[in-house]
Amino acid sequence: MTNKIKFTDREKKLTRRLFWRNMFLGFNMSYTRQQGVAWDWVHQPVYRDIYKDDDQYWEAMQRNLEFFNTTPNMVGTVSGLAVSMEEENAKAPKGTFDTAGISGMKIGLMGPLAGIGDTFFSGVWGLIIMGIAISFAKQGNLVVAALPLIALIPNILIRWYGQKYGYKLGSQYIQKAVEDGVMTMFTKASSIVGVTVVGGMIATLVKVPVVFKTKINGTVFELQKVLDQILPAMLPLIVTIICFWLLRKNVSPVKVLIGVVIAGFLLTFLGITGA
Amino acid sequence: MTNKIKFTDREKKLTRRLFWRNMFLGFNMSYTRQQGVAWDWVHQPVYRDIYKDDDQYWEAMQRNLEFFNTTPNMVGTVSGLAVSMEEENAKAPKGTFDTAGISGMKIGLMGPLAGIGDTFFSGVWGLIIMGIAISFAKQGNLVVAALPLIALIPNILIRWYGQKYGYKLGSQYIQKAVEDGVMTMFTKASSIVGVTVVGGMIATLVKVPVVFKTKINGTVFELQKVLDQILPAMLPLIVTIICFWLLRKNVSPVKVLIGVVIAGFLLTFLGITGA
Amino acid sequence: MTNKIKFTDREKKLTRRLFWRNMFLGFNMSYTRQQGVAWDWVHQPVYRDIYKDDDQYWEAMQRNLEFFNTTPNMVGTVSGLAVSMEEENAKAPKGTFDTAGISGMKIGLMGPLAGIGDTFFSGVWGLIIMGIAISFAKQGNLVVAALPLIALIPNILIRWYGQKYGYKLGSQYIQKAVEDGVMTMFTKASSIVGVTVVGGMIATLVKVPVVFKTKINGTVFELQKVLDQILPAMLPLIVTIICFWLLRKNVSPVKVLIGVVIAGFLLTFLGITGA
Amino acid sequence: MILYQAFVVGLAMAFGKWINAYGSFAQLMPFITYILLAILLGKNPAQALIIGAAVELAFYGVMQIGAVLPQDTAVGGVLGVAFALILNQKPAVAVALAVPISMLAVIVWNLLKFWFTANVEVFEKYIAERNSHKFNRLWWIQIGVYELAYFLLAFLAILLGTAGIKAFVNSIPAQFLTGLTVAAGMLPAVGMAMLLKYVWNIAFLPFFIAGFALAAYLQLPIMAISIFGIVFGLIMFFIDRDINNIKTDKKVSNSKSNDEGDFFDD
Amino acid sequence: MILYQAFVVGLAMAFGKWINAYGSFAQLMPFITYILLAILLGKNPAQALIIGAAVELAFYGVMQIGAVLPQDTAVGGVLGVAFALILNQKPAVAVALAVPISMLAVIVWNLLKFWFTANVEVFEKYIAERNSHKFNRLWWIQIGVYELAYFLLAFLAILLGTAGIKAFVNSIPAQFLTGLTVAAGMLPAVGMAMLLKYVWNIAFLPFFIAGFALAAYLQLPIMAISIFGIVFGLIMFFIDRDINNIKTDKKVSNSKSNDEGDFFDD
Amino acid sequence: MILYQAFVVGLAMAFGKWINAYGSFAQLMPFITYILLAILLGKNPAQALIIGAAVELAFYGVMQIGAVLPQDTAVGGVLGVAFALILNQKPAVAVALAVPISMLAVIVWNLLKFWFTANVEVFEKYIAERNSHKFNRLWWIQIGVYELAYFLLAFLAILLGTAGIKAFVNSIPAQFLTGLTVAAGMLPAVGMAMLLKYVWNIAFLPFFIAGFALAAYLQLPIMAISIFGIVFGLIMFFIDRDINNIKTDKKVSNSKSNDEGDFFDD
Ligand SMILES: OC[C@H]1O[C@H](O)[C@@H](O)[C@@H](O)[C@@H]1O
Ligand SMILES: OC[C@H]1O[C@H](O)[C@@H](O)[C@@H](O)[C@@H]1O
Ligand SMILES: OC[C@H]1O[C@H](O)[C@@H](O)[C@@H](O)[C@@H]1O
Repeated sequence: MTNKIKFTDREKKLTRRLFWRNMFLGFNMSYTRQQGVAWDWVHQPVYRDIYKDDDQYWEAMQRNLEFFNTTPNMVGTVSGLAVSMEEENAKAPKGTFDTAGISGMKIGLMGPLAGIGDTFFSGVWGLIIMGIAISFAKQGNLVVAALPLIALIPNILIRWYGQKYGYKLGSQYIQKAVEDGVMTMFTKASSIVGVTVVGGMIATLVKVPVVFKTKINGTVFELQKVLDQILPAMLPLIVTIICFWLLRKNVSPVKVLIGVVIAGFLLTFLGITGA
Repeated sequence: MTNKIKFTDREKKLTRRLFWRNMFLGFNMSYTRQQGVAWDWVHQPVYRDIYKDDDQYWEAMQRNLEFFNTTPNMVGTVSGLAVSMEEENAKAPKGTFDTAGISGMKIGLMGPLAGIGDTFFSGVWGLIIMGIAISFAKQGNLVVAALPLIALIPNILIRWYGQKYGYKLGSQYIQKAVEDGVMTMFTKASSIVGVTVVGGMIATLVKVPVVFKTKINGTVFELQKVLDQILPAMLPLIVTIICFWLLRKNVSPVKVLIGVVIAGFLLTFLGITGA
Repeated sequence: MTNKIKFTDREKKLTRRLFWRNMFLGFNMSYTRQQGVAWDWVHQPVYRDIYKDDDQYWEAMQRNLEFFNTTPNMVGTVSGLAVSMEEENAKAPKGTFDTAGISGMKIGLMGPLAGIGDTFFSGVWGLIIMGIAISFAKQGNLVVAALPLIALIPNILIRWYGQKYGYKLGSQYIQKAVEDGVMTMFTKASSIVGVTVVGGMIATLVKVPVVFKTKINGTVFELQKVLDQILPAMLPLIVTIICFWLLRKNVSPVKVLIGVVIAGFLLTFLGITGA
Repeated sequence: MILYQAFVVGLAMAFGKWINAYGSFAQLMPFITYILLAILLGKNPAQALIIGAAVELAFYGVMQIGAVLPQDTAVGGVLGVAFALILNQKPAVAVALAVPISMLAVIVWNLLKFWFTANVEVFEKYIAERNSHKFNRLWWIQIGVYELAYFLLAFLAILLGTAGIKAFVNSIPAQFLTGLTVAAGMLPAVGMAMLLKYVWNIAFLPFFIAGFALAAYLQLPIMAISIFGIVFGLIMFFIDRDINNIKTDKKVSNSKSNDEGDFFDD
Repeated sequence: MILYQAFVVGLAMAFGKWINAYGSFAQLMPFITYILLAILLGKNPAQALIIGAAVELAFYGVMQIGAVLPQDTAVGGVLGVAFALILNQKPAVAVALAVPISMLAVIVWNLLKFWFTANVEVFEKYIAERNSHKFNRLWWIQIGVYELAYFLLAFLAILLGTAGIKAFVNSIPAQFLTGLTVAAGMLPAVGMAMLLKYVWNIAFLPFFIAGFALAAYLQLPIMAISIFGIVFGLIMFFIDRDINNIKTDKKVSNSKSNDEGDFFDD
Repeated sequence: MILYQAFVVGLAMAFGKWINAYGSFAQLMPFITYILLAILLGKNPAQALIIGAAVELAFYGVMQIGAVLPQDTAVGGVLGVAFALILNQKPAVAVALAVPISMLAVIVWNLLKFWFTANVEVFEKYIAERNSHKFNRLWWIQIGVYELAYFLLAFLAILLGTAGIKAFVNSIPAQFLTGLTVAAGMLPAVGMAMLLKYVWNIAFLPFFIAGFALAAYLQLPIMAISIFGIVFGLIMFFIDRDINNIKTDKKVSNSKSNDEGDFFDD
């Protein structure tokens, strides 16, 4: 991919505007269109610029109110592509450009992009950043206030370059990446990072502190010590696996949550766990 | 594989009986038939039940006295399959079922199953369980008496479900697993676990404690320290590699064993090793 | 590959002589022929022995003065092969053996062998041995003087067996190894070792000791500690990555070197780093 | 006093919910909100962070994917931390309040989204009418209502709830608080399990085990585990690429040209 | 006294050898037998475990595969531990006795198996005679003889050997005991080497090295090494599956349908 | 005294440069030369090693590949260590001298190589003349000049430079020495970067990260990192072999026989 992309002044201005407006994609979601209304509001000024013809402008607004849903951070690419297609439409003699292609592209890309985006942003990046932030915050360290600057880097980069390349390089690359399986490979790699981190988090962040001890034949028997000798962080692992198993059985998260709270109280009242 | 298998009452009883009798497969092994006699004794009541015809019963007993040898823990699958085939034979009009198929299946499966079974039970599972047990026993911790309960879980499960699925689902699955290479892949994966554990054991369980020290130019020179700086557990590794190399040269294990004992004494008498 | 190779007495003598002479391959390199002159000096006695005919001998000397360049440690294989081909030439009726084949082989193999050789000897083995040697030398431990014995083992072995097998087994194996991708696989594996070690070295050998500290609201803020909490050895990593990036931009190593020295002084004068 | 407190908590809440939607800046993290909250309430920001850490830990890993939002952690977090700060309570108390609140607050979002959904046809009408002005007005009204709703929620909760919460908290027996701390410590298990469920594939099992073992046996911090996770992910990515290239090659050699393989080579 | 001791050691031995054959319950482990032994002998079970641990360590990794049984560790273990307990000796002494006994005891098993082999034709005859009763009788007689043989072996060893062993042990010089301890410490190397030989494949070399390095440098316990071993095994399993799928695909695409690939998908 | 010192440093230098070319014995390592140097100068060899370690660290990873030789580390090392030993200076001073000297000394090598290049046609002439004697004579003359050049370089540097270097070193302010030590500590970064550049391939990134993380978080020594590197290298080698076999199989099945796959099987 070349990184020499020339933009005209008009394009630069539009690009910047689109970038900022896209920040609002997460607002005003509805059950029926999800981010459809937001898409329209976001692209309003761009469509206005593209379609000198008022009929065409309103047609575009109406058309783009359709259902749309993706990870907001990933919207840049789709936005860029969609805008370049709308421009083709504007330039083409009336009736020769099939706008169904624009819808098709939006619908086709929003899924895979949400797959990668949710995995990466919620499942990996957010997890790591939050983990580090919590470890700072625990000590009351105000440095934590600086972390967002790092945290937002991939967010901003993907939004900005996604839109830029989406606009200029067209759909063939993304299409190709999907076909070549690069997209899947990337999601898989992200998931592996996520799963590894989750494994580590269980051992470090989930706490099931056992305080039970007793005397057997005069020697003190501390349950936690025996458990640690078999496998450190064994109970946090077991608790998480049980939760996971319940969720896979489609028990609602809220029920699992309540169940864990009850278990925590019960174990404490029984004198097994404590603080 | 579906886990909804319906058994009639008669089948349930037979199944349970076979399971318990199969525990005896390791007794009375001979050089010529290995577990052949035991197979016959184990399956006696089942054959009795299947073959109402006395001729057929004794023919089956005679036929099945043939050579048989597999990891006892893996016998369930073969047993289950064999019994289902004997039932076919019993139901089929005389002379239409070729009993050579039963022998073929037994001979064909006993090898791969022994490969997996020995690797997993002796090479991996036994090794791990024993390693943990020794570390408890070293401290005189009686908790060790509870470990067999965990240790026997895979033994029991594989015996029981192997027999159950063997009986009901027939040979196609196992056949398929062998053909697809899943069997090989599984053995390979098990071996990797085993090899990793052996590598670790060498560093933790084999001890070649060097006590040799001398003064060079007034500074104390401790051989063990220098060795540790180059590679911790270097001598245990070297001793094991030498043993391995000798065994691969087909030196008998007993000779290697005696050699190691002699080496231990020699090194000690020379003042190199000590306790 | 069989390891039973029979040499005649004459061959044994030649082999030994070639081995020792090849030690000089690194001397007298020129810009135009690199190791070409050295090749000739090295093979002089062998050519003398092969070509009873004086014309042929001097023709060979002239022919072999051509450009040649490979990792000296890898020369054995090419040497062995070349000598066996020269022998074919000597035996063949005049004009029937095309000596272009000898040149072709030398030119064809010197590249891949240099690739492996430089990667392995400079990039991996030298790095490891030097790393260990430095850690001994730092403590003034004279044991370091014994390390070369270990360090030279692969050097000697590859020289000796390379030459031996090159001479006897001919080019087909090496050709095959190149075609099968075994050569590439081996270089890749070596590079992985090298890259891993370089990663490790950065964290252990590159030092950017930050001494900056200040009081914020009465609590002492030590920059190094905060950096370590985020990522230990973060600054050494960043410095190395910057150097790497500059080198990839084809900035000359000398400039990078001077840049690092200046940076070290600057950071120290600013009170950020120190000793 | 209580009015002022209710007002600033309302502001912090509005800010928090804005961040929730704007630019997916949620990674700007609630901690910023907690620091803000502490400053506005005249409390120690470091203390707010410590309380906040306990709350975020209990929410750790909870995420919204697609339609399902099991807990509104922003609302739970702000109110939990606010009450704890105002009443000078321990982190465990903040957790005790944050978790149930976060579950209840989901209702508010559902109501809002219901109204937004009803408005979709109004937007459509405005487009049909070619009325940009009305379209934009409704857009901003919705955002305004969204913000106001959460502001009011927090404002009223503090104004009306503080006395009750105080009485409630003071009546909590010690053993109950211990139970609470234990329960809060166990809660991240739910978040972990949700994440696992989302990305799970049996082929990831070894990496899950590796992450666990690295943390359990080598006591590595989160950053280190993440780095090793990246190592695993990259290794598998490149192995997959190699395997994939063969597949592609195969198909290609059966049909057309071979220039696809080098998409990633450099 | 000595008679009682000989009797209970015989019982423990019979139990141990039963476990050796029954249900492949060997993983019920000799430690159970040692605890039993200590109780019957009126000794401290914890002490029996400590002695037993030394013995089992020297046997560690020794296994019977197919026909070759290099040591009868059950016999060596029970007698070694029994003598050490009766004579109140150190673990090193138990090892010193257990190792040679375990090698000698293989003879007993070979004799028994020889007799069983001779009996095969008797079993065949009974089948030809259609005589279930005799068939079963011989089966149980063989098991009885097997059990009795080991009972007597242990009984006689204790009854007749104790005095001699005592004299022998007391005459051992200190340096010899040191040598013994060192030798016992080195013995697991043989078991390890046997295991390696059984599963060896050059492609496993990296995992062997990894296991070693993890233990040598990170001082990880056995459990942790096993867990990392499982991680490696699983990773390779899934990579192999992917590679295998391509192979299968290839063959399949040349011949028949494509439904084999999803055997393992979930 | 100074003459003797200059002479022995010259000898050490000649030895060092010999080792540089002969048999690629560079892995015989400069430390041998430093020990030799210390003995000849009547200084403590252990001290020479400590100084030498600082210098080698600053050169660590620098290597010549193909035509580019950025630093002549042998010359820099011998002279740097020699001056530090003679003037009883700290390692940092040795580094301060070694680094610039190593860069300047590249000029000498370039001059020599230029002359060798000019001589190539002389060698050709001798071959045309069929004159073995002259051919060999020129060969040894070149080697003699090479050795002599470096001997003289060192000899003169010590003889003429020592006084100036001493004055210079004594005038170095403390802060400058601190800066020097810091700079020397950072220098290995350049060597590392050069190595990386040489072998880099994006697919190696995970292993680079792994090596870094293992050292940074687990404080493993070089040997351990190398061992883990070997583990990674071998694993990838065997996976590549498996993948490669499929490729080969494929091509083969399209053309000729199948006996290539077992080249590596054992
Ligand atoms: O799943 C895609 C997308 O769906 C909704 O829009 C929200 O849940 C987002 O957080 C998510 O990224
Ligand atoms: O190898 C298969 C099998 O052979 C024999 O029956 C015994 O050695 C068993 O322990 C082993 O499992
Ligand atoms: O690159 C091959 C080879 O080139 C030159 O001869 C020298 O730089 C050697 O050190 C190197 O091994």
